[in-house]
Amino acid sequence: MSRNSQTRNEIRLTVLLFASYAEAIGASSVGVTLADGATVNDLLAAVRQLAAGKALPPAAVAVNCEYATAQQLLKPGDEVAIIPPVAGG
Amino acid sequence: MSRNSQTRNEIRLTVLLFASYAEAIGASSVGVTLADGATVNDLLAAVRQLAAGKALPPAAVAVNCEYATAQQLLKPGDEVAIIPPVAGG
Amino acid sequence: MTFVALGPAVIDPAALTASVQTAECGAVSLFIGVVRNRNGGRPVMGIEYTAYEAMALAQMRRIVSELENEVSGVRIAVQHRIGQLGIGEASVVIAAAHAHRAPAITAASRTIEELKRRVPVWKCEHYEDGTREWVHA
Amino acid sequence: MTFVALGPAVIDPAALTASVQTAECGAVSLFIGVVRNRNGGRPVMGIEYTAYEAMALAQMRRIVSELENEVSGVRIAVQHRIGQLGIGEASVVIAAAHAHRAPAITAASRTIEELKRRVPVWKCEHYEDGTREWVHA
Repeated sequence: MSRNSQTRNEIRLTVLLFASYAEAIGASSVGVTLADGATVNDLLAAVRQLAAGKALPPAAVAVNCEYATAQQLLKPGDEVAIIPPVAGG
Repeated sequence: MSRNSQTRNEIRLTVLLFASYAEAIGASSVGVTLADGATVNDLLAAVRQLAAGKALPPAAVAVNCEYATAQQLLKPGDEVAIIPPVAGG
Repeated sequence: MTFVALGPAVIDPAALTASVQTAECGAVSLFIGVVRNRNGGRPVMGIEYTAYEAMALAQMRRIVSELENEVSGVRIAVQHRIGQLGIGEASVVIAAAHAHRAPAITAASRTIEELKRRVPVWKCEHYEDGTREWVHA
Repeated sequence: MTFVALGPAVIDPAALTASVQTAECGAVSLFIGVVRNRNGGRPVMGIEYTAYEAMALAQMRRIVSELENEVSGVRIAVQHRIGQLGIGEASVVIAAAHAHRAPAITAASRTIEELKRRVPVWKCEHYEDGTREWVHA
Protein backbone atom coordinates (compact mmCIF):
# COMPACT_ATOMS: atom_id res chain seq x y z
CA MET A 1 0.00 0.00 0.00
CA SER A 2 2.94 2.35 -0.58
CA ARG A 3 2.40 5.44 -2.69
CA ASN A 4 4.56 3.77 -5.33
CA SER A 5 2.35 0.68 -5.69
CA GLN A 6 -0.71 2.90 -6.01
CA THR A 7 0.65 4.96 -8.87
CA ARG A 8 2.24 2.01 -10.65
CA ASN A 9 -0.66 -0.47 -10.46
CA GLU A 10 -0.54 -3.42 -12.78
CA ILE A 11 -3.36 -5.54 -14.20
CA ARG A 12 -2.85 -9.27 -14.12
CA LEU A 13 -5.15 -11.13 -16.49
CA THR A 14 -5.61 -14.72 -17.58
CA VAL A 15 -6.07 -14.75 -21.34
CA LEU A 16 -7.90 -17.64 -23.03
CA LEU A 17 -6.39 -18.87 -26.28
CA PHE A 18 -8.04 -20.86 -29.04
CA ALA A 19 -7.29 -22.55 -32.35
CA SER A 20 -4.18 -21.17 -34.13
CA TYR A 21 -3.27 -18.92 -31.17
CA ALA A 22 -3.43 -21.78 -28.66
CA GLU A 23 -1.33 -23.90 -30.99
CA ALA A 24 1.30 -21.23 -31.74
CA ILE A 25 1.74 -20.32 -28.09
CA GLY A 26 1.43 -23.91 -26.90
CA ALA A 27 -1.17 -23.22 -24.19
CA SER A 28 -4.93 -22.79 -23.86
CA SER A 29 -4.47 -19.86 -21.52
CA VAL A 30 -1.66 -17.53 -20.48
CA GLY A 31 -1.19 -15.05 -17.65
CA VAL A 32 -0.23 -11.55 -18.75
CA THR A 33 0.60 -8.49 -16.71
CA LEU A 34 -0.20 -5.11 -18.22
CA ALA A 35 0.23 -1.55 -16.98
CA ASP A 36 -2.83 0.13 -15.52
CA GLY A 37 -4.73 1.82 -18.35
CA ALA A 38 -3.83 -0.92 -20.81
CA THR A 39 -6.16 -1.34 -23.76
CA VAL A 40 -7.31 -4.36 -25.71
CA ASN A 41 -4.71 -3.47 -28.33
CA ASP A 42 -1.95 -3.59 -25.73
CA LEU A 43 -3.12 -7.00 -24.63
CA LEU A 44 -3.15 -8.32 -28.17
CA ALA A 45 0.38 -7.04 -28.77
CA ALA A 46 1.59 -8.71 -25.56
CA VAL A 47 0.01 -12.02 -26.51
CA ARG A 48 1.40 -11.94 -30.04
CA GLN A 49 4.88 -11.47 -28.53
CA LEU A 50 4.44 -14.88 -26.89
CA ALA A 51 4.10 -16.54 -30.28
CA ALA A 52 7.78 -15.74 -30.90
CA GLY A 53 7.38 -14.64 -34.48
CA LYS A 54 5.16 -17.52 -35.63
CA ALA A 55 2.70 -16.51 -38.37
CA LEU A 56 -0.70 -15.77 -36.85
CA PRO A 57 -3.90 -14.43 -38.39
CA PRO A 58 -5.28 -11.10 -37.15
CA ALA A 59 -7.49 -11.67 -34.11
CA ALA A 60 -10.28 -9.98 -32.21
CA VAL A 61 -10.42 -9.80 -28.43
CA ALA A 62 -13.41 -10.72 -26.31
CA VAL A 63 -13.94 -9.23 -22.85
CA ASN A 64 -16.51 -11.01 -20.74
CA CYS A 65 -17.83 -12.91 -23.78
CA GLU A 66 -18.36 -9.71 -25.85
CA TYR A 67 -16.30 -8.50 -28.77
CA ALA A 68 -14.18 -5.59 -27.54
CA THR A 69 -12.97 -2.50 -29.36
CA ALA A 70 -9.23 -1.91 -29.81
CA GLN A 71 -9.17 1.07 -27.43
CA GLN A 72 -11.31 -0.54 -24.71
CA LEU A 73 -9.68 -0.40 -21.27
CA LEU A 74 -9.03 -3.62 -19.39
CA LYS A 75 -9.67 -4.06 -15.69
CA PRO A 76 -8.82 -6.77 -13.17
CA GLY A 77 -11.27 -9.66 -13.17
CA ASP A 78 -12.18 -9.33 -16.87
CA GLU A 79 -12.52 -12.65 -18.70
CA VAL A 80 -10.34 -11.99 -21.70
CA ALA A 81 -9.95 -14.18 -24.79
CA ILE A 82 -8.16 -13.93 -28.12
CA ILE A 83 -10.58 -14.70 -30.94
CA PRO A 84 -8.88 -15.72 -34.19
CA PRO A 85 -11.10 -15.49 -37.30
CA VAL A 86 -14.12 -17.65 -36.50
CA ALA A 87 -15.06 -20.54 -38.78
CA GLY A 88 -18.14 -22.17 -37.35
CA GLY A 89 -21.00 -23.83 -39.18
CA MET B 1 -67.42 -42.34 -93.45
CA SER B 2 -69.95 -40.11 -95.26
CA ARG B 3 -68.81 -36.73 -96.51
CA ASN B 4 -71.00 -35.22 -93.79
CA SER B 5 -69.31 -37.03 -90.86
CA GLN B 6 -65.91 -35.94 -92.14
CA THR B 7 -66.79 -32.24 -92.21
CA ARG B 8 -68.73 -32.30 -88.94
CA ASN B 9 -66.30 -34.30 -86.79
CA GLU B 10 -66.72 -34.05 -83.07
CA ILE B 11 -64.17 -34.49 -80.33
CA ARG B 12 -65.23 -36.54 -77.35
CA LEU B 13 -63.07 -36.00 -74.32
CA THR B 14 -63.06 -37.18 -70.74
CA VAL B 15 -62.33 -34.20 -68.50
CA LEU B 16 -60.83 -34.69 -65.05
CA LEU B 17 -62.26 -32.50 -62.28
CA PHE B 18 -60.73 -31.61 -58.93
CA ALA B 19 -61.45 -29.74 -55.73
CA SER B 20 -64.19 -27.06 -56.07
CA TYR B 21 -64.97 -28.09 -59.66
CA ALA B 22 -65.42 -31.77 -58.77
CA GLU B 23 -67.63 -30.74 -55.87
CA ALA B 24 -69.77 -28.24 -57.80
CA ILE B 25 -70.35 -30.66 -60.68
CA GLY B 26 -70.64 -33.67 -58.42
CA ALA B 27 -68.18 -35.86 -60.34
CA SER B 28 -64.44 -36.46 -60.57
CA SER B 29 -64.63 -36.67 -64.38
CA VAL B 30 -67.16 -35.80 -67.09
CA GLY B 31 -67.45 -36.66 -70.78
CA VAL B 32 -67.81 -33.65 -73.06
CA THR B 33 -68.33 -33.50 -76.80
CA LEU B 34 -66.95 -30.50 -78.64
CA ALA B 35 -66.90 -29.47 -82.27
CA ASP B 36 -63.75 -30.14 -84.25
CA GLY B 37 -61.43 -27.15 -83.84
CA ALA B 38 -62.55 -26.57 -80.26
CA THR B 39 -60.09 -24.74 -78.03
CA VAL B 40 -59.25 -24.99 -74.38
CA ASN B 41 -61.49 -21.97 -73.81
CA ASP B 42 -64.44 -23.77 -75.42
CA LEU B 43 -63.86 -26.75 -73.16
CA LEU B 44 -63.73 -24.60 -70.05
CA ALA B 45 -67.01 -22.87 -71.04
CA ALA B 46 -68.68 -26.25 -71.62
CA VAL B 47 -67.53 -27.57 -68.24
CA ARG B 48 -68.63 -24.44 -66.38
CA GLN B 49 -72.12 -24.90 -67.90
CA LEU B 50 -72.30 -28.21 -66.03
CA ALA B 51 -71.94 -26.40 -62.71
CA ALA B 52 -75.40 -24.92 -63.31
CA GLY B 53 -74.58 -21.43 -62.11
CA LYS B 54 -72.74 -22.44 -58.94
CA ALA B 55 -69.95 -20.00 -58.00
CA LEU B 56 -66.61 -21.32 -59.20
CA PRO B 57 -63.14 -19.77 -59.18
CA PRO B 58 -61.39 -19.14 -62.50
CA ALA B 59 -59.53 -22.25 -63.59
CA ALA B 60 -56.67 -23.26 -65.84
CA VAL B 61 -56.79 -26.28 -68.14
CA ALA B 62 -54.15 -28.95 -68.39
CA VAL B 63 -53.67 -31.00 -71.53
CA ASN B 64 -51.56 -34.11 -71.07
CA CYS B 65 -50.29 -32.88 -67.69
CA GLU B 66 -49.16 -29.50 -69.09
CA TYR B 67 -50.80 -26.14 -68.56
CA ALA B 68 -52.55 -25.21 -71.82
CA THR B 69 -53.13 -21.80 -73.38
CA ALA B 70 -56.69 -20.56 -73.86
CA GLN B 71 -56.50 -20.82 -77.67
CA GLN B 72 -54.83 -24.25 -77.75
CA LEU B 73 -56.71 -26.75 -79.99
CA LEU B 74 -57.93 -30.00 -78.48
CA LYS B 75 -57.62 -33.36 -80.18
CA PRO B 76 -59.04 -36.81 -79.49
CA GLY B 77 -57.06 -38.78 -76.96
CA ASP B 78 -55.86 -35.71 -75.02
CA GLU B 79 -55.88 -36.11 -71.24
CA VAL B 80 -57.71 -32.97 -70.21
CA ALA B 81 -58.16 -31.62 -66.68
CA ILE B 82 -59.66 -28.51 -65.12
CA ILE B 83 -57.17 -26.97 -62.69
CA PRO B 84 -58.75 -24.65 -60.12
CA PRO B 85 -56.30 -22.31 -58.33
CA VAL B 86 -53.67 -24.60 -56.81
CA ALA B 87 -52.99 -24.50 -53.07
CA GLY B 88 -50.30 -27.04 -52.34
CA GLY B 89 -47.59 -26.88 -49.76
CA MET C 1 -31.82 -40.16 -58.96
CA THR C 2 -33.99 -37.20 -58.05
CA PHE C 3 -36.50 -38.11 -55.37
CA VAL C 4 -40.01 -36.77 -55.99
CA ALA C 5 -42.97 -38.35 -54.24
CA LEU C 6 -46.66 -37.76 -53.56
CA GLY C 7 -48.91 -39.90 -51.41
CA PRO C 8 -50.64 -40.41 -48.09
CA ALA C 9 -47.50 -41.56 -46.22
CA VAL C 10 -46.12 -39.48 -43.37
CA ILE C 11 -43.08 -37.58 -44.71
CA ASP C 12 -39.69 -38.21 -43.11
CA PRO C 13 -37.41 -35.16 -43.49
CA ALA C 14 -34.37 -37.29 -42.56
CA ALA C 15 -35.03 -39.62 -45.50
CA LEU C 16 -35.22 -36.67 -47.90
CA THR C 17 -32.01 -35.23 -46.43
CA ALA C 18 -30.26 -38.57 -46.94
CA SER C 19 -31.52 -38.78 -50.51
CA VAL C 20 -29.81 -35.52 -51.53
CA GLN C 21 -26.66 -35.64 -49.40
CA THR C 22 -23.33 -36.68 -50.89
CA ALA C 23 -19.75 -36.39 -49.65
CA GLU C 24 -19.42 -33.14 -51.66
CA CYS C 25 -22.27 -31.43 -49.72
CA GLY C 26 -21.48 -28.75 -47.18
CA ALA C 27 -25.07 -27.63 -46.67
CA VAL C 28 -28.60 -28.97 -46.71
CA SER C 29 -31.57 -26.61 -46.65
CA LEU C 30 -34.92 -28.13 -45.69
CA PHE C 31 -38.34 -26.59 -46.01
CA ILE C 32 -41.24 -28.18 -44.13
CA GLY C 33 -44.78 -27.01 -44.81
CA VAL C 34 -47.03 -27.69 -41.85
CA VAL C 35 -50.79 -27.61 -41.21
CA ARG C 36 -51.48 -24.73 -38.85
CA ASN C 37 -54.39 -24.07 -36.57
CA ARG C 38 -55.76 -20.98 -38.27
CA ASN C 39 -56.02 -19.30 -41.65
CA GLY C 40 -57.28 -15.79 -42.32
CA GLY C 41 -58.33 -15.59 -38.68
CA ARG C 42 -60.51 -18.73 -38.77
CA PRO C 43 -59.70 -21.65 -36.45
CA VAL C 44 -58.73 -24.68 -38.59
CA MET C 45 -59.17 -28.28 -37.33
CA GLY C 46 -57.39 -30.01 -40.21
CA ILE C 47 -56.79 -29.94 -43.96
CA GLU C 48 -57.65 -32.47 -46.64
CA TYR C 49 -55.15 -32.45 -49.50
CA THR C 50 -56.05 -33.80 -52.93
CA ALA C 51 -53.96 -33.80 -56.09
CA TYR C 52 -54.05 -34.49 -59.78
CA GLU C 53 -51.39 -37.05 -59.09
CA ALA C 54 -49.90 -37.68 -62.55
CA MET C 55 -49.60 -33.97 -63.30
CA ALA C 56 -48.43 -33.08 -59.80
CA LEU C 57 -45.59 -35.59 -60.07
CA ALA C 58 -44.73 -34.39 -63.57
CA GLN C 59 -44.67 -30.75 -62.44
CA MET C 60 -42.62 -31.56 -59.33
CA ARG C 61 -40.08 -33.42 -61.49
CA ARG C 62 -40.00 -30.48 -63.90
CA ILE C 63 -39.41 -27.95 -61.11
CA VAL C 64 -36.59 -30.03 -59.66
CA SER C 65 -35.00 -30.51 -63.03
CA GLU C 66 -35.25 -26.79 -63.91
CA LEU C 67 -33.67 -25.75 -60.62
CA GLU C 68 -30.97 -28.42 -60.79
CA ASN C 69 -30.05 -27.00 -64.22
CA GLU C 70 -30.17 -23.42 -63.00
CA VAL C 71 -28.31 -23.91 -59.71
CA SER C 72 -25.26 -25.92 -60.75
CA GLY C 73 -24.42 -28.79 -58.42
CA VAL C 74 -27.59 -28.66 -56.36
CA ARG C 75 -29.55 -31.82 -55.54
CA ILE C 76 -33.23 -31.48 -54.65
CA ALA C 77 -35.85 -33.87 -53.23
CA VAL C 78 -39.56 -33.09 -52.81
CA GLN C 79 -42.33 -35.05 -51.14
CA HIS C 80 -45.96 -33.89 -50.85
CA ARG C 81 -48.54 -35.59 -48.72
CA ILE C 82 -52.20 -36.03 -49.61
CA GLY C 83 -55.21 -37.09 -47.54
CA GLN C 84 -56.51 -35.81 -44.23
CA LEU C 85 -53.85 -34.02 -42.14
CA GLY C 86 -54.07 -32.74 -38.60
CA ILE C 87 -52.55 -29.59 -37.08
CA GLY C 88 -48.76 -29.81 -36.94
CA GLU C 89 -48.43 -32.48 -39.61
CA ALA C 90 -46.08 -31.88 -42.54
CA SER C 91 -47.82 -31.51 -45.90
CA VAL C 92 -44.67 -30.96 -47.92
CA VAL C 93 -40.94 -31.36 -47.36
CA ILE C 94 -38.20 -30.08 -49.66
CA ALA C 95 -34.51 -30.88 -49.21
CA ALA C 96 -31.77 -29.15 -51.21
CA ALA C 97 -28.08 -30.01 -50.86
CA HIS C 98 -25.04 -28.21 -52.26
CA ALA C 99 -21.35 -27.77 -51.55
CA HIS C 100 -22.15 -24.24 -50.29
CA ARG C 101 -24.98 -22.82 -48.22
CA ALA C 102 -26.30 -20.00 -50.41
CA PRO C 103 -27.24 -22.19 -53.40
CA ALA C 104 -28.79 -24.82 -51.10
CA ILE C 105 -31.00 -22.21 -49.38
CA THR C 106 -31.95 -20.55 -52.68
CA ALA C 107 -32.87 -23.88 -54.26
CA ALA C 108 -35.13 -24.98 -51.39
CA SER C 109 -36.80 -21.57 -51.29
CA ARG C 110 -37.33 -21.46 -55.06
CA THR C 111 -38.70 -25.00 -55.06
CA ILE C 112 -41.48 -24.22 -52.56
CA GLU C 113 -42.39 -21.03 -54.48
CA GLU C 114 -42.63 -22.89 -57.78
CA LEU C 115 -44.49 -25.77 -56.17
CA LYS C 116 -47.13 -23.42 -54.80
CA ARG C 117 -47.46 -21.72 -58.16
CA ARG C 118 -47.69 -24.74 -60.43
CA VAL C 119 -48.25 -28.10 -58.78
CA PRO C 120 -51.92 -29.21 -58.90
CA VAL C 121 -52.59 -29.90 -55.25
CA TRP C 122 -55.62 -28.51 -53.46
CA LYS C 123 -56.57 -28.17 -49.85
CA CYS C 124 -59.95 -28.20 -48.21
CA GLU C 125 -59.85 -26.63 -44.76
CA HIS C 126 -62.08 -28.02 -42.03
CA TYR C 127 -63.16 -25.42 -39.49
CA GLU C 128 -64.10 -25.55 -35.86
CA ASP C 129 -67.75 -24.82 -36.68
CA GLY C 130 -68.02 -27.96 -38.83
CA THR C 131 -67.87 -26.17 -42.20
CA ARG C 132 -65.23 -26.78 -44.86
CA GLU C 133 -63.88 -24.73 -47.73
CA TRP C 134 -61.52 -25.14 -50.69
CA VAL C 135 -58.61 -22.78 -50.34
CA HIS C 136 -58.11 -20.62 -53.43
CA ALA C 137 -55.08 -18.67 -52.32
CA MET D 1 -37.81 -21.40 -24.26
CA THR D 2 -35.31 -20.80 -27.02
CA PHE D 3 -33.16 -23.86 -27.62
CA VAL D 4 -29.45 -23.13 -28.09
CA ALA D 5 -26.89 -25.88 -27.59
CA LEU D 6 -23.21 -26.64 -28.16
CA GLY D 7 -21.47 -29.90 -27.47
CA PRO D 8 -20.09 -33.16 -28.83
CA ALA D 9 -23.49 -34.87 -29.20
CA VAL D 10 -24.78 -35.84 -32.64
CA ILE D 11 -27.39 -33.25 -33.65
CA ASP D 12 -30.94 -34.43 -34.31
CA PRO D 13 -32.71 -32.07 -36.76
CA ALA D 14 -36.09 -33.58 -35.78
CA ALA D 15 -35.57 -32.58 -32.15
CA LEU D 16 -34.78 -29.00 -33.17
CA THR D 17 -37.83 -28.92 -35.42
CA ALA D 18 -40.01 -30.13 -32.55
CA SER D 19 -38.52 -27.52 -30.23
CA VAL D 20 -39.66 -24.61 -32.43
CA GLN D 21 -42.94 -25.96 -33.80
CA THR D 22 -46.26 -24.84 -32.34
CA ALA D 23 -49.85 -25.19 -33.57
CA GLU D 24 -49.56 -21.67 -35.09
CA CYS D 25 -46.64 -22.70 -37.37
CA GLY D 26 -47.22 -23.16 -41.07
CA ALA D 27 -43.57 -23.48 -42.03
CA VAL D 28 -40.27 -24.71 -40.65
CA SER D 29 -37.01 -23.87 -42.39
CA LEU D 30 -34.00 -25.97 -41.44
CA PHE D 31 -30.37 -25.35 -42.24
CA ILE D 32 -27.89 -28.19 -41.80
CA GLY D 33 -24.17 -27.51 -42.11
CA VAL D 34 -22.27 -30.64 -43.07
CA VAL D 35 -18.60 -31.64 -43.21
CA ARG D 36 -17.69 -32.05 -46.86
CA ASN D 37 -14.90 -33.97 -48.49
CA ARG D 38 -12.97 -31.05 -49.93
CA ASN D 39 -12.19 -27.39 -49.33
CA GLY D 40 -10.37 -25.10 -51.73
CA GLY D 41 -9.57 -28.09 -53.92
CA ARG D 42 -7.90 -30.09 -51.11
CA PRO D 43 -9.32 -33.50 -50.11
CA VAL D 44 -10.52 -33.30 -46.50
CA MET D 45 -10.73 -36.39 -44.27
CA GLY D 46 -12.51 -34.76 -41.33
CA ILE D 47 -12.80 -31.58 -39.29
CA GLU D 48 -12.13 -30.93 -35.64
CA TYR D 49 -14.36 -28.22 -34.17
CA THR D 50 -13.42 -26.31 -31.04
CA ALA D 51 -15.23 -23.43 -29.40
CA TYR D 52 -14.97 -20.80 -26.71
CA GLU D 53 -18.03 -22.41 -25.21
CA ALA D 54 -19.31 -19.72 -22.83
CA MET D 55 -19.00 -17.00 -25.45
CA ALA D 56 -20.31 -19.18 -28.28
CA LEU D 57 -23.46 -19.96 -26.29
CA ALA D 58 -23.87 -16.30 -25.34
CA GLN D 59 -23.48 -15.19 -28.97
CA MET D 60 -25.86 -17.87 -30.23
CA ARG D 61 -28.48 -16.78 -27.68
CA ARG D 62 -27.94 -13.16 -28.70
CA ILE D 63 -28.38 -13.92 -32.41
CA VAL D 64 -31.58 -15.89 -31.76
CA SER D 65 -32.95 -13.17 -29.56
CA GLU D 66 -32.09 -10.40 -32.08
CA LEU D 67 -33.75 -12.27 -34.93
CA GLU D 68 -36.79 -13.25 -32.87
CA ASN D 69 -37.24 -9.52 -32.12
CA GLU D 70 -36.68 -8.54 -35.73
CA VAL D 71 -38.84 -11.21 -37.36
CA SER D 72 -42.05 -11.05 -35.38
CA GLY D 73 -43.50 -14.42 -34.44
CA VAL D 74 -40.49 -16.50 -35.48
CA ARG D 75 -39.07 -19.22 -33.20
CA ILE D 76 -35.46 -20.29 -33.70
CA ALA D 77 -33.34 -23.16 -32.36
CA VAL D 78 -29.60 -23.62 -32.95
CA GLN D 79 -27.27 -26.47 -32.10
CA HIS D 80 -23.56 -26.58 -32.93
CA ARG D 81 -21.42 -29.65 -32.58
CA ILE D 82 -17.80 -29.69 -31.42
CA GLY D 83 -15.15 -32.41 -31.51
CA GLN D 84 -13.91 -34.58 -34.35
CA LEU D 85 -16.43 -34.91 -37.20
CA GLY D 86 -16.29 -37.12 -40.26
CA ILE D 87 -17.45 -36.37 -43.82
CA GLY D 88 -21.24 -36.08 -44.02
CA GLU D 89 -21.74 -35.32 -40.32
CA ALA D 90 -23.77 -32.26 -39.32
CA SER D 91 -21.74 -29.57 -37.56
CA VAL D 92 -24.62 -27.15 -37.10
CA VAL D 93 -28.40 -27.30 -37.38
CA ILE D 94 -30.74 -24.31 -37.31
CA ALA D 95 -34.54 -24.58 -37.21
CA ALA D 96 -36.84 -21.58 -37.68
CA ALA D 97 -40.62 -21.82 -37.46
CA HIS D 98 -43.25 -19.23 -38.35
CA ALA D 99 -46.89 -19.04 -39.40
CA HIS D 100 -45.68 -18.22 -42.93
CA ARG D 101 -42.85 -19.51 -45.07
CA ALA D 102 -40.98 -16.34 -46.03
CA PRO D 103 -40.13 -15.26 -42.46
CA ALA D 104 -39.16 -18.83 -41.51
CA ILE D 105 -36.74 -19.09 -44.46
CA THR D 106 -35.32 -15.61 -43.86
CA ALA D 107 -34.75 -16.31 -40.16
CA ALA D 108 -32.91 -19.60 -40.74
CA SER D 109 -30.77 -18.04 -43.44
CA ARG D 110 -29.95 -14.95 -41.35
CA THR D 111 -29.12 -17.13 -38.36
CA ILE D 112 -26.45 -19.13 -40.19
CA GLU D 113 -24.92 -15.93 -41.64
CA GLU D 114 -24.72 -14.30 -38.20
CA LEU D 115 -23.41 -17.51 -36.63
CA LYS D 116 -20.58 -17.70 -39.14
CA ARG D 117 -19.74 -14.05 -38.58
CA ARG D 118 -19.78 -13.91 -34.79
CA VAL D 119 -19.84 -17.23 -32.96
CA PRO D 120 -16.38 -18.26 -31.69
CA VAL D 121 -16.09 -21.73 -33.17
CA TRP D 122 -13.04 -22.85 -35.10
CA LYS D 123 -12.31 -25.74 -37.37
CA CYS D 124 -9.12 -27.59 -38.03
CA GLU D 125 -9.24 -29.51 -41.29
CA HIS D 126 -7.46 -32.84 -41.55
CA TYR D 127 -6.21 -33.62 -45.05
CA GLU D 128 -5.58 -36.80 -46.94
CA ASP D 129 -1.81 -36.25 -46.80
CA GLY D 130 -1.82 -36.30 -42.98
CA THR D 131 -1.47 -32.52 -42.54
CA ARG D 132 -3.97 -30.33 -40.70
CA GLU D 133 -4.78 -26.63 -40.83
CA TRP D 134 -6.92 -24.10 -38.98
CA VAL D 135 -9.50 -22.62 -41.33
CA HIS D 136 -9.45 -18.82 -41.33
CA ALA D 137 -12.24 -18.19 -43.78
